[in-house]
Amino acid sequence: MAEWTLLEAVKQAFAWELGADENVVVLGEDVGVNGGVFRATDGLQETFGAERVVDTPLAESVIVGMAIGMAAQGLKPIVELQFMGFIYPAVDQIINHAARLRNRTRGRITCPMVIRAPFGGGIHAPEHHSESTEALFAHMPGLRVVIPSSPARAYGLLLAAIRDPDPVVFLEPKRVYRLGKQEVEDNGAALPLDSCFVLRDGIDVTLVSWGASIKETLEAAGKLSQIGVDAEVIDVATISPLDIETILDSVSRTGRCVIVHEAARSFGVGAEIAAQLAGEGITSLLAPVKRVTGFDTVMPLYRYEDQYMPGVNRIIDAVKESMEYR
Amino acid sequence: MAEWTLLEAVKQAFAWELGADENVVVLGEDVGVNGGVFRATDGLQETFGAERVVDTPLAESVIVGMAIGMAAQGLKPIVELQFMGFIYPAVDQIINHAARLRNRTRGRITCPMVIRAPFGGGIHAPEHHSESTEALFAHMPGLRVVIPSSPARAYGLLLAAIRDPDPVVFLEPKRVYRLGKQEVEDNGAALPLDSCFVLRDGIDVTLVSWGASIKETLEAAGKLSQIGVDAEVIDVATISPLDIETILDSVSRTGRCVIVHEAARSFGVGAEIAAQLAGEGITSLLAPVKRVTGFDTVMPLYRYEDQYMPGVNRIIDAVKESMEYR
Amino acid sequence: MQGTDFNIETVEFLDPSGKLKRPLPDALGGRDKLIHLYRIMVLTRVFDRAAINLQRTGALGTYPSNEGQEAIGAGVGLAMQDTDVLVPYYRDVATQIQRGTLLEEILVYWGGDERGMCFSNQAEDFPVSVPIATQCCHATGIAYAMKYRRQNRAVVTTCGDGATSKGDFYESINIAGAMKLPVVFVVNNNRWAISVPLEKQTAAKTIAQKAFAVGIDGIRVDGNDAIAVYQVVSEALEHARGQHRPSIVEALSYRLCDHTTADDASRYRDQKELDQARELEPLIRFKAYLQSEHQWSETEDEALYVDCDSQVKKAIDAYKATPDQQPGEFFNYMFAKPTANLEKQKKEYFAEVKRHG
Amino acid sequence: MQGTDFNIETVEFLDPSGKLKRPLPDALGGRDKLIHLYRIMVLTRVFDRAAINLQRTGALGTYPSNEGQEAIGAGVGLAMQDTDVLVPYYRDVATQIQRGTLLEEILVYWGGDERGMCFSNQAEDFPVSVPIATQCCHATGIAYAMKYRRQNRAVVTTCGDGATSKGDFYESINIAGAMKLPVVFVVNNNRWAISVPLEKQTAAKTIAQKAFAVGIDGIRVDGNDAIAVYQVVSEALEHARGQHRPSIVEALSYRLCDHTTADDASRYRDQKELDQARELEPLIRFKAYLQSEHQWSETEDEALYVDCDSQVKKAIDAYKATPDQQPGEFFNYMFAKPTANLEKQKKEYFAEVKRHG
Ligand SMILES: Cc1ncc(C[n+]2csc(CCOP(=O)(O)OP(=O)(O)O)c2C)c(N)n1
Ligand SMILES: Cc1ncc(C[n+]2csc(CCOP(=O)(O)OP(=O)(O)O)c2C)c(N)n1
Ligand SMILES: [Mg+2]
Ligand SMILES: [Mg+2]
Repeated sequence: MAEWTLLEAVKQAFAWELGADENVVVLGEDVGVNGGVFRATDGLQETFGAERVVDTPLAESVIVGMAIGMAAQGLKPIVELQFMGFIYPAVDQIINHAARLRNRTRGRITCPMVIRAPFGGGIHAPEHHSESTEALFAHMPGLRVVIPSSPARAYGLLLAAIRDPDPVVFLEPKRVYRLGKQEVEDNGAALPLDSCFVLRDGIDVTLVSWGASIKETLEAAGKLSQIGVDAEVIDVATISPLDIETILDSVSRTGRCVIVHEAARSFGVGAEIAAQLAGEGITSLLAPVKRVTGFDTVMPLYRYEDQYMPGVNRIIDAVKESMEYR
Repeated sequence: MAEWTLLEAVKQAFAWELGADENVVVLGEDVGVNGGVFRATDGLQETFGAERVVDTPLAESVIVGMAIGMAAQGLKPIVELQFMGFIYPAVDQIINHAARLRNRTRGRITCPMVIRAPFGGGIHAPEHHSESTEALFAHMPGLRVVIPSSPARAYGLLLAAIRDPDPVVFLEPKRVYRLGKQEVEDNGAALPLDSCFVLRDGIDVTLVSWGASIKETLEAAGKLSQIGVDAEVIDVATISPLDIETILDSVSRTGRCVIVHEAARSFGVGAEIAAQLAGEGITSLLAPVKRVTGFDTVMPLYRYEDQYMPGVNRIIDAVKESMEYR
Repeated sequence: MQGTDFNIETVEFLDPSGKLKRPLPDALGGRDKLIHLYRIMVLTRVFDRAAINLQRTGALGTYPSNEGQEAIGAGVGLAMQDTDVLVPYYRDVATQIQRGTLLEEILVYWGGDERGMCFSNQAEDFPVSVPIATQCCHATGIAYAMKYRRQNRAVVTTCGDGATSKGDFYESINIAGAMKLPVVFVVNNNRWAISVPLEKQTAAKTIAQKAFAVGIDGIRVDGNDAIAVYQVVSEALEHARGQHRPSIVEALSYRLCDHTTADDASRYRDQKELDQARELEPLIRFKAYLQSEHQWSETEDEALYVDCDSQVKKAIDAYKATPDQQPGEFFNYMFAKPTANLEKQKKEYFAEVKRHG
Repeated sequence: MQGTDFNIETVEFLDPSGKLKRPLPDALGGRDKLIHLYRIMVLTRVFDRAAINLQRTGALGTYPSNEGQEAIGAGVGLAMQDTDVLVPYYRDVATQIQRGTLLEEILVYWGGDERGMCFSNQAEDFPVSVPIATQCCHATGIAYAMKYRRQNRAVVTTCGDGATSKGDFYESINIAGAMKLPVVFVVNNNRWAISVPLEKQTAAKTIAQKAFAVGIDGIRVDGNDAIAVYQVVSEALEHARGQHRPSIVEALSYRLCDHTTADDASRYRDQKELDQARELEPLIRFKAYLQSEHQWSETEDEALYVDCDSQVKKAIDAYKATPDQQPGEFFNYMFAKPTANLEKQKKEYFAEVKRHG
């Protein structure tokens, strides 16, 4: 078994699938010789050639649009968009075409492709390099939205995303790209794209999160256990389609739920989870559903970004409030 | 007092403000000689000249980007995007710039502009002419999202949007553009951009909706009253910032809430409202919050769009279920 | 250097009176090929009129007519090989019917039914694209796949003059040039984008010269001349297939019709301009040419129209006889395998149908 | 017509050895103007090195150096009038400091603080734009406003060679042409977009020729030659102001530095290419010219560097002395008047700060 960071796990998933399936093609800005600005594709062009690991011009719309054409021809393109803040020029192609091609043609033409982007704040990067707008894509019918939070899940989920017959938006939490290594078996095994992962069992409260925030959420759970609060922690992982059953099941046992995400609160992914709890899950709820999130502001530039990010304290406070609610 | 359709009210708001403020400029595809594909700007070029009512090339990104530059110079541009399905090429400019310019420059440069688009289904239009993706913009910090549902509100809210010192996404429910006239005083009076409108008082259940769905929601309320259910109907109108107080207040009295919108359900605007009910509003709830919405699919082409749209029956059924819940 | 310092000639074969100015391309030798070209144009014209009538009587949704632009599709369709791929826009009936798309499928689509884009005789061509210029991007990806697989094939994508103002058009021609992709961008320059005339769209004297921005070939052709379009696109396709040399073909035409059935061009367009354009339209000159050089008789011409009429009528019958979609069919094509969420919503939907019909 | 059929000359004044090939433009007559140009370049170079050092020691965030590209901004800044507006990208220090932007403001921005874009001496210039090419669009709107108000002003917007592949660049130059807007698009063609060389970016032989796609003027200038840049941009601005004639100015330079401090160009770029480019760089030749034609002495040169050093040190001091933002300041600039929602969240935030510091 290899010891990988999340970033290495991404690269190894690439390497596995490029080796296994010659229809797989990687494209994007600087993915070739340079190996990507985060080095997620480091060395891949050397191994697999410049036709399979393709440096493109600086043009996000046609990069995704080109991938759509490739996919229609049976290739399996994996697009790297350099940062999530630069995904927007491609939104038209993603929403109006990638997500719809199967339906528009009643299955005649399909669009198996992965759109990868590093996302989230906390790495002291410049303006427009810290966004978390997963909610935009989660709301779009026809897309899967997947976010790994550990090396093993990055490896397994990315392989699943590449093999999926439909378009997947794959968002990588760059704040934890190099944060700690994990043993991962490099066996090409994919993980399911329709399931949450329960990272910690607990009986008092359900903490739901994804991406880099899993780190603070687990930390909070650890600290809470020291004061006698036993938190269950769920990594949503596949944001859309949402495995709400696992969350409802957990809350049916704990009665309390705190949702943690870095994106702005209003109309975020947390809202959908809370809404389902207010719907089907309502009889389980012993306390108001709490959301510990980024604020409804632009992510501040890096010097002040910590003021924005939901930290361990905010999570613990929310859980305490929830526990105290009668 | 004049009798206007919603579409005429939009045009009259334009006419008023073009007359009152020479900084107001209208731009977009076909807004000039042709008066817009829906005729929302009919005759305005003749009255106010081709410099103030401007036909642009076919290029949504630069249309919005140009408006940003105009706004920075103190003009008040009103952009027409022909259909909401064609707003996506401009999403980058809207999210990365229009919504942020004030914050990026700490108030030195601002962006007073309106981005109008007709939205929603139900007019038997071609592909990509029926979208309701208000949730995308509602989630974006720095934007206001406004949706009128009657001629009077269209007039007053559009005037408010034009005068607002920040960017407003103004979505017009084209299905009810020409559906019925209303007396509106043409006095240049604006309506507030931070308030829901209670369209019908009731004590049994709170119906929350916006845009064209207000029609079916009011119809359902009427029918429900015949079977003894007295529904309060709230038009959210300003989706963001959301006037949640008015909704919480209503539900605190009724104990039950059904949210109606045409957009796909998951991660839609309804989720945020339900989430707040699951949070602050939880003690009021006597029944699960229901969402009567479009499905999580692409809006079908026109022949089958009625299968998709949330109709009166679905609303009534949901209310009945809610009322029966104990 | 100024934007006006060079001139691009327009390739022409047939003049407006139907006289051939240059020798007929070899590949069009023989009366049959020529009659085929003419037939496609007539069929498109007849179909178009029928579609507009269907729309007027409520049997069809908004429909974008091809009137006056039939020669482009006639030439493009004939120039393409079966193994090439077409990525069309919404004004490409004449091309599509040569690619195997059925007239009734086109009606089904504009009749508000996705099944019209599930071409039964054509596996690879794209559905028509409504979001302007987006399709140009797809064409580059298809071309990439062909080149990647060392196939001797090429892609044709089409768009209007208005579309050339969009970023997607430019990004596509640029990447095609940078990557040397086998793709031909055919622009139907019908001088109007709904109500916006070309002069407001761009200060470029020609659309063809947009090619120079990205280092590819730019060719202008008389879009009212099916022979010229055929010849120019054939050559462009050869360059694309053989040398991976992409190009823009600007076909000069005129939108003799309203933009769509939802439009009223008289609001913004001069009758005089329209009248002048009508004199240049493609069917009249082609018929004159056939008559003067290929013994085409009025009788044959009438027979052709009758034949096309009956083909269109059959298509309309087939369209009208198309069985309804299954209720809730729109749930079935979002993903290869429906998600649990969609299964649940589908059940909800059926429960409602059961309750209320 | 093929994309290679024409040639665009490059305007040059100073050759790499510092010899003047053409008479000095009148406006640059007099030693002071020339020393001003040189000073701007030296100041930018000195500032740049300091900024990189600050980054290396953790006192600054990611920073994009201007090394090798100082002549462009020197010329552009001098050519602009106060009443013109600059819409810059992130490699425009030499222009910005001539516009009134303070060195410490630039540091504050790259130090991760929005206040750095609240220029205290410059009300109208835009903040630097990170999303590539988006700023070109803003420039057209500013230009529209100037023309609308019958003002005799113009806009300069800048971007890199990579940026010219983006739809926003194209849509902007096209609308500028179609609407005859007073705007000059200055492209810093430093031959690289991070790791992507110009050859992979486009098949166009020049960036200037992209102007022909939209019917505006395209001019090429030696971007290592501050005099040439000044002259070309001055003329372009005159055409823009007086005749509403927009243009693209392609300034040929080379990115002697890494893309940013987060980049390592040795991963993808030949040392030889870099060495060659270094011989063409702008400061050396300008100094040589001043020395041979304007009695510029080594003493004066050293004094200039010392002076610039001390100016930069003062800026760094001012940067470091910048008081922290108020906690929660980021809530205050989302809207002219904070919404009820934001007021509530701000309270939440302060409650947390109170609890945990
Ligand atoms: C992105 C986008 N914006 C706007 C529209 C609305 N619209 C449909 S057709 C059209 C004009 C297209 O003109 P042109 O490209 O010249 O093609 P033509 O219809 O003349 O053949 C417009 C603006 C659209 N479909 N897509
Ligand atoms: C839309 C967008 N995509 C990607 C990036 C990431 N990025 C930052 S700079 C850069 C290269 C820009 O190259 P060029 O335009 O030549 O300017 P240069 O940095 O060379 O001056 C890229 C890809 C971005 N900032 N914006
Ligand atoms: Mg046209
Ligand atoms: Mg560059």
